[in-house]
Amino acid sequence: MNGRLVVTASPHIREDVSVEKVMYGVVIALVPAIAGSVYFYGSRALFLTALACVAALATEALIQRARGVPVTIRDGSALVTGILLAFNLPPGVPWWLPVVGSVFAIAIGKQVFGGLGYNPLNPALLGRAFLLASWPVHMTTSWLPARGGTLSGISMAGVDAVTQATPLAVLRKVSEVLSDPSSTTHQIVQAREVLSDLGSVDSLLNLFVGRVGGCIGETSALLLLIGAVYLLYRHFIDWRIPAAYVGTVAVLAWIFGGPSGLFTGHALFHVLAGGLILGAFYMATDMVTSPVTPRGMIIFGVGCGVLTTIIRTVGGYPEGVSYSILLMNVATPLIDRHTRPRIFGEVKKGE
Amino acid sequence: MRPLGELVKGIYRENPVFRLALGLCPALAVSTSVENALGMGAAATFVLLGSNITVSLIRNFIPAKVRIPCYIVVIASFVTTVELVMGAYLPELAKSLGIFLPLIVVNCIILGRAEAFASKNTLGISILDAVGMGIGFTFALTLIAAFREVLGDGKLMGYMVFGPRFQPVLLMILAPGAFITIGLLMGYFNVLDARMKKRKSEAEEKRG
Amino acid sequence: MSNFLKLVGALALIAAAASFGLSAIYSVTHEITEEYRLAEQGRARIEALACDPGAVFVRTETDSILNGRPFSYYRAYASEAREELLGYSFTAYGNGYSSTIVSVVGVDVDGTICGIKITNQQETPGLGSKIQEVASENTLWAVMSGSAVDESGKRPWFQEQFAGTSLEGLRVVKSESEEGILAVTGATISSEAVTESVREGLAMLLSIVGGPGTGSDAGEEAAQ
Amino acid sequence: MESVVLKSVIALTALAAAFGAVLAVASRIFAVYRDPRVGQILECLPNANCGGCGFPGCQAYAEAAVARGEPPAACPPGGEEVARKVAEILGADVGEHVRKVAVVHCKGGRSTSVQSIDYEGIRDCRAAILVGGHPKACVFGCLGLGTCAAVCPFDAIELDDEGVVQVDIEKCTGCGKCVEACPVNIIELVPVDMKVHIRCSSHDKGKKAKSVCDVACIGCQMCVKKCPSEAIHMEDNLAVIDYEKCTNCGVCAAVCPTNAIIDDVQKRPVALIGSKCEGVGECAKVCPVKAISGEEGERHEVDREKCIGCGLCLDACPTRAITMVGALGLQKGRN
Amino acid sequence: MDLGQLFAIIVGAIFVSNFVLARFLGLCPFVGVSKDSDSALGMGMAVIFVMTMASIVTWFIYTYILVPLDIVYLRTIAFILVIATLVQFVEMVIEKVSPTLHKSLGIYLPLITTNCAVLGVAVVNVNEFMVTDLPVATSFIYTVVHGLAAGLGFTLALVLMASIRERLELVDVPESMRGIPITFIVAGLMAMAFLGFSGLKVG
Amino acid sequence: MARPGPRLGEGLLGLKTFSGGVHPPTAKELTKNESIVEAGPPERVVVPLRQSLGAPAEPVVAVGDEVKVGQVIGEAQGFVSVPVHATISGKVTAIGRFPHPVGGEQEAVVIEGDGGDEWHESVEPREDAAELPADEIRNIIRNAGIVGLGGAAFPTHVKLSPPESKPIDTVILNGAECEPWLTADHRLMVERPGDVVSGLAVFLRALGCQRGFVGIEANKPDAIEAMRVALPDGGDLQVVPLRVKYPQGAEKQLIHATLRRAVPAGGLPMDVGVVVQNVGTAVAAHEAVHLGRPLVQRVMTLTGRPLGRPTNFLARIGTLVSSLIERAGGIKGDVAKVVSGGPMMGIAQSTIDVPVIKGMSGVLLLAPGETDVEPPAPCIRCSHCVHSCPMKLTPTTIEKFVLAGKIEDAVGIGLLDCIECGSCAYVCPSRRRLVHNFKFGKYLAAERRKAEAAEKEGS
Ligand SMILES: Cc1cc2nc3c(=O)[nH]c(=O)nc-3n(C[C@H](O)[C@H](O)[C@H](O)COP(=O)(O)O)c2cc1C
Ligand SMILES: Cc1cc2nc3c(=O)[nH]c(=O)nc-3n(C[C@H](O)[C@H](O)[C@H](O)COP(=O)(O)O)c2cc1C
Ligand SMILES: Cc1cc2nc3c(=O)[nH]c(=O)nc-3n(C[C@H](O)[C@H](O)[C@H](O)COP(=O)(O)O)c2cc1C
Ligand SMILES: Cc1cc2nc3c(=O)[nH]c(=O)nc-3n(C[C@H](O)[C@H](O)[C@H](O)CO)c2cc1C
Ligand code: SF4
Ligand code: SF4
Ligand code: SF4
Ligand code: SF4
Ligand code: FES
Repeated sequence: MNGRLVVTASPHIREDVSVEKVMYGVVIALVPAIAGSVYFYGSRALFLTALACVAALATEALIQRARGVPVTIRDGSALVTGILLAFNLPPGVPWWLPVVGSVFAIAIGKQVFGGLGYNPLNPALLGRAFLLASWPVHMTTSWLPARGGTLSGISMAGVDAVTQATPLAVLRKVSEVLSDPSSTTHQIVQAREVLSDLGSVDSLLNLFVGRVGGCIGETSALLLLIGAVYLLYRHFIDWRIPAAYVGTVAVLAWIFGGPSGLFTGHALFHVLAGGLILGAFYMATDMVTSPVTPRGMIIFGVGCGVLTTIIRTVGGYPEGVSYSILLMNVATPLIDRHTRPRIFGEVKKGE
Repeated sequence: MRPLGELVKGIYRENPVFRLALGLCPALAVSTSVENALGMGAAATFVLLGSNITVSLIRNFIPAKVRIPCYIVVIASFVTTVELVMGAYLPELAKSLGIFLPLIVVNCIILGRAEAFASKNTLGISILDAVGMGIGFTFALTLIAAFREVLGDGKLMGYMVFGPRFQPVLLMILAPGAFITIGLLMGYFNVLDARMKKRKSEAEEKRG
Repeated sequence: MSNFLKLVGALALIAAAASFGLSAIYSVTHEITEEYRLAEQGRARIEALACDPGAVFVRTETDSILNGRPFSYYRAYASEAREELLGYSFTAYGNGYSSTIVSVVGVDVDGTICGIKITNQQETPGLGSKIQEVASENTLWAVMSGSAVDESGKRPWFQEQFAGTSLEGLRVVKSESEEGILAVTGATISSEAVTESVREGLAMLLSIVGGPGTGSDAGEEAAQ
Repeated sequence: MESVVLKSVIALTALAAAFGAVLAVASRIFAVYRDPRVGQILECLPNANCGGCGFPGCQAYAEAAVARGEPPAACPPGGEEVARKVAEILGADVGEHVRKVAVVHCKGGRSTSVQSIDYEGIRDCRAAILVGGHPKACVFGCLGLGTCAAVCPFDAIELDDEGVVQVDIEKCTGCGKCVEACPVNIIELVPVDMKVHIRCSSHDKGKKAKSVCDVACIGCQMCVKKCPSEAIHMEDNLAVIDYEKCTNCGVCAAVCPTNAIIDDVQKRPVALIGSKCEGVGECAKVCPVKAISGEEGERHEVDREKCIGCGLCLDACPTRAITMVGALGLQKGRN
Repeated sequence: MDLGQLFAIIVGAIFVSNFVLARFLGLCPFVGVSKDSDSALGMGMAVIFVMTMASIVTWFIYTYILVPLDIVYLRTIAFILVIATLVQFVEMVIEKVSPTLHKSLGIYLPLITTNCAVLGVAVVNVNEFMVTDLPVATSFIYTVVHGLAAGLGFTLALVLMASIRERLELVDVPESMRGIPITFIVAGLMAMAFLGFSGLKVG
Repeated sequence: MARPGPRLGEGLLGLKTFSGGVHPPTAKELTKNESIVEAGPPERVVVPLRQSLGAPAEPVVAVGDEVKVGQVIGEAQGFVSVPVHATISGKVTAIGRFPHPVGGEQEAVVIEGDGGDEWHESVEPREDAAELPADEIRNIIRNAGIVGLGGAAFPTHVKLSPPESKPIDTVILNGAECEPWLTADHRLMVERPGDVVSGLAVFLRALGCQRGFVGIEANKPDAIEAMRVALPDGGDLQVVPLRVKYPQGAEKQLIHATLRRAVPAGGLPMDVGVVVQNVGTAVAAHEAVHLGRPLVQRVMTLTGRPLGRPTNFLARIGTLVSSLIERAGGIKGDVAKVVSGGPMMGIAQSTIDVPVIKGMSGVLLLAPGETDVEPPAPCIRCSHCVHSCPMKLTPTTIEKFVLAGKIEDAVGIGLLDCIECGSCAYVCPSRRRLVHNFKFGKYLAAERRKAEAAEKEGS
């Protein structure tokens, strides 16, 4: 025996995991969706995604260099942020938007706090919120129809809203018409027609497969779910948050989400439309910004679901996934603090 | 006392906004444009000056128990004066400063200075302190406003800076932009400070 | 007890002094402020109607309620004699994105709009606030280098669109190719708020004064 | 317009008077007594909250001082200055106050002492000891992970490039935090005037001690023998200085074969033998460093290079022919 | 008065135009007292109490003294006088009656005097509910509810901020950003998240 | 990542377990079929005087004394303390500081062997063993120097002396051996089931209760079988097969798995009427009571890939590990770490010249690739530690509190309840030094308590 022995505290073996493995696991899980985005929107989708990634990695490297700390862009977290940010952008945005968004996400969303693990809010979603607040025009009008489908996922022409809007925006327009007492009969008839189209099997299938307009990465529930199954299988994400999130949205959408009164909402439509699947499985689950306790995760998921439904039905935007996750991120430390599991053998006072 | 020191300390070393973290509300609320910032700065400086003078004059006649209410009345009078005068002669500015004009009363700087400084110092120094703090406050507001107006509206003092093709970063004009700007500025000043301190200690080491 | 009196006395004395001084200032500024306020309204009406500054406005209260507010309007006459009716003016309140947008609307005797003047709004600067904006081409550098072009002739383009429109034309469109009020890009809510409020006000006015072109007087007059 | 003035003045004055009255009355009804001295004391304390006084912070000390009449000299960082002020406030006497500073009894560095293992863990000496992670072969020595430096509230401790702990005695206030924290108990508080220290704690026998550290005390007892004041004795193979007796002469440091003893007197005087010298030679006998030479009966000479300024010859000379030149300055230094 | 409107006022004051995050009021204590959750909650409670009380008292002063005498221009000075007296009075009472409560709440009360959120709520009340020809009872109820809701909104932001700062205390935030700067950044990001509530149509 | 959670079929298989925990590779193949090898008396032993929790023993021999196997060389000090015996016959050559497996150097007695292996005259089999009163049993066990052989080395007689207010109704023998690599208990149960049962009977008698369980992880079917055979049919004695999960053998988890009783936080097994003893301890008790032999040797596993011939040894206390390594075929490859105990809770050694002590259940040699020396990365809050903690703590938060010096807060959320099982650190993708920080935090908490107590006394 030669050489000095190593002395550390126990345990002396570790599971074969690392931050890199987790992060690249997420990247792998996102590969089907990336491929899907290229199929549906062409190479521009890939171009924008790549730009976002490069900008995210470069920002991270530059800031870490400037701060004089080790550059850790190999750990893959900035890559995930870049991809997810791009996934949250409409496919028709100008090229500089993902770049600026990534810079903000990494610089203000992550590195001011010291980097990976320290940021309280989801950087990619902050990037998106920043872009939405700064250039709302680009962010709300740059939609493209998906290959083999239409923007709204249904083929109704004639109603001007339908031709220009994503499924959730169409639903909102329809709800407005139906709840506005001054709508003409013609408008109401038309709206009803659109509504039933939205909930049809065809439309749902389009949503599931991805033949609808929307943000780059959010259109195909199928491809996202394939990746999500992988993440769940590898234990890279916990089932609680997505389950609670999706479940809450489904129930609340059924109760409150219908334009024609309580219990008329279409749960499946609300689950599949917009960014819910992307948000629930890839963004609400960002471990850095979500609770660590089992009960906390459930509360977090339910909270996201409630807020999403509120914003979708009475809020200022057709889609509420990103804001609801951000809002729950803000509450995460509070949730963590109040949902610590009961210690084994602990006797609560008064019991 | 070094009169000049009293005057300039408010600008950087004891800047009310960046250093003492006082008077934050107007610093963020009205810093959407440089014009507003200057207006608010001037208004606050006037109140600061007026109240510092008055308080330092009457400080010996005020019983301790009602000290704060008395100072507040003094300050509020000057604020109301500004409100009335600005409403009459600069109505547009008054409108865009909104409720932050009356709120100068509770601007922590002013009561803070009256309490902590003018009530303990003589007239001359109190005046210098007021002017210094006023300048510092105005400087801070203007600096924040400059960033926000240029980036968030593409303008400075109402004139376009980048030309019509620039697409302004709206967020900067909105509430979050204000918070982030002041946060980053403070962080930057800390970096500057650290650098200065390092240089100083290095210089000392060399000498010693 | 004397201590008590001293406390109360000091505070009261200061309050008395303060209020005395302030009331003096108030007496002076009050009139100016009031005058300005009235003049501002008046100027807006004149601008909206694009009429001679000498025009005489007569306020008319009505029983109608619009957006929860009692609806009133002005008749504009060319002179004190109140013979030649130039048109009407009313104030419209629209619920914008983040504020109530107040605009003064001028209507000619045919019921077409002569112009509007937005007098109050706190929409998002750089977005919704463009409803009031005068599009300037001059940059700071141009101004500083003296190469700025004269822009005094420039007009607020969004408000200009209203001139000459009638009830049917008051609808927001998103592309220049369509007929109507072109929305400020990305601020449809603000644009619609203005247009809607103007349309509703106009509809109400017309229903009161008797539709386009009638020129007859239906409301009671109340000299201001 | 007068009416505005009148109304304003009356209304506001009445309001102010009413509120003033409310406060005045309330302040009498709800009066609570606070001892102003707590605040006063707090104001003149350094507010470092170091705990050196034995209370959980300055506020606690101030309260205790007022409530129980704690000895005003209890604040180590504050020193005499503060003690005087506090005493003034309390109207009490100041006790005698000897300033003490920390001395670390180990100077084994990276190049002088053997590292036996690779410790990978929390960079804290206490934490390392907990898992048997003493990186040095010498189990008595400093671990060199700098816990003392980390806990020092006054930034008085630094580890040099060799990993040896150095105390800045200008900054050290003798609060004792480091003494408490060091898991191998090798830090001691000594009066600031003491300048000669044994910087080793090894109780190993000479051979073993030498084999793991070049600057260890090997128990040769040279210092014990040479110390003119009999201030050094051996404790379980280790030389220990009795600071009550030590005179800072520095002889021990000069004779220690492994340099385990350090002498921090920055500038020592040199002996000069005057013309009165009769060549008795007593001086040469006592000189621990053999700096004096000369034929018997002749005037002796001092080798200035060798002289350590201990002053032993001074006392030994029967003819009082020796003087020490150069100030015996106890200057800024490190322990 | 209608309940929908009341609900809108509550939601508006807590979420949509949160006093701290959207209206920029009460920032000094927001930054100063958000270092730990417990004091944040204490401060929040004190603010809720004072804001509600201040709303009530200023409403009376405004409606029954300033308006009848036509000296509305003196409102700033009158309001601040009320608030300062109120706070000081409350502090004295609490200190005497319940020293424990004073220990947890009392230290925040003096801070509140110079908290512009309190005067702010009074001024906003005047602008929104008193000059708008609302019936007296309605105006009073709206005022009180708004004062309470504004205080709740302040407390919500404060407590959330405190819990985040507690978490940041435990990690390696860059030296230069520690303390107030990072607090502002977090406030900014929180404000961004709260933008999600903008345009909320309730009531 | 093998995050724990109820696995499919857990309920169906009827295996008892607890919630949380981890699944490290068991790595027991190397030695699980190796019969126990009697290492015999070495030439020299170094017997530390501190070998158990509580006060160390005081030496009662002097340099030069002749001693025999089983002779007392160190007297117990106080109730929570046991004597130390000579483990070979020969001459005392030194009493001084020697490296100790628990860290640093400790007082020890060195005995040079005389070649013979003669027991001390006090050692004699007892005929009436089955009828001894409880007090007598406790005395014998104490005088035999028996401490827990499961790792913590807590004096066994203390556990056998519960206060009146805490009646014991069950004894659980801990044969879980959940630590990877180790197979000492496993072999003991396979090879000497009768002695284990006899030891269990001793415990039951000492405690005056009837019910006894032997908890064994399901990956030792031969041990389960052997124990089933050895236990009398019917009655209150049973083997309980347990699910293979770490730390199944931790006292509180074992009790929860077998009896569904939760030992209160900060409490002891006796608070729920249970005493847990390692199977090795049971054998030691059997030998003490029936054969009159004090604890001078124990079964331990010497294993690891760099080792020539991984072996289960019956080794004398005080034998140097280095000499055992020689007997086990020497070292073949690079060794990064030498661990006393298992890889999850064992103590890393700074030298192999340490003696075997009573609590040493094994020595594990790890090659450079097998152990982790990478520096930690920032916690990414992945929550794996939270899910894996068998004590239901929030390790990530506790660690952060400790690192920030907020010891009070850390204690407030359960620092002191941590059993240092290492599950959390095992699963942490950021390689946080969680357990080390918990040990450190507990140390700081204890220091603080001491200081506070001192202050209270002072004022
Ligand atoms: C931060 C922010 C500020 C906004 N401000 C305004 C505004 O002042 N006026 C407005 O009409 N819409 C505003 N919007 C709303 C969006 O631009 C809104 O989606 C758009 O008006 C609807 O537009 P479209 O029908 O043109 O797509 C704002 C949005 C955001 C995110
Ligand atoms: C201070 C202390 C006192 C103990 N007292 C008793 C006791 O009275 N009865 C008992 O059955 N066990 C007692 N134990 C033993 C513990 O229950 C436990 O068996 C021992 O600490 C070893 O546990 P481990 O190997 O799980 O770490 C005590 C332990 C400690 C540390
Ligand atoms: C995490 C952990 C794992 C343990 N694993 C075992 C084990 O596998 N076998 C065992 O006998 N004791 C194990 N112990 C020790 C037991 O908790 C307990 O102390 C022991 O069984 C008591 O018996 P003893 O006093 O006879 O040693 C473990 C303790 C801990 C904290
Ligand atoms: C399951 C999972 C989800 C993630 N989701 C996001 C995300 O939504 N946004 C993001 O910026 N980073 C995400 N990351 C990457 C990383 O956690 C993130 O950059 C940190 O928030 C930065 O501290 C994710 C990582 C994992 C493992
Ligand atoms: S605490 Fe002790 S062991 Fe650690 S560095 Fe300081 S002197 Fe050395
Ligand atoms: S060196 Fe030690 S005694 Fe001196 S100030 Fe620092 S901690 Fe206190
Ligand atoms: S400490 Fe490790 S296991 Fe626990 S949450 Fe952090 S990264 Fe995950
Ligand atoms: S916190 Fe303690 S008990 Fe929980 S898993 Fe970690 S080491 Fe085990
Ligand atoms: S300025 Fe608003 S609280 Fe200080």
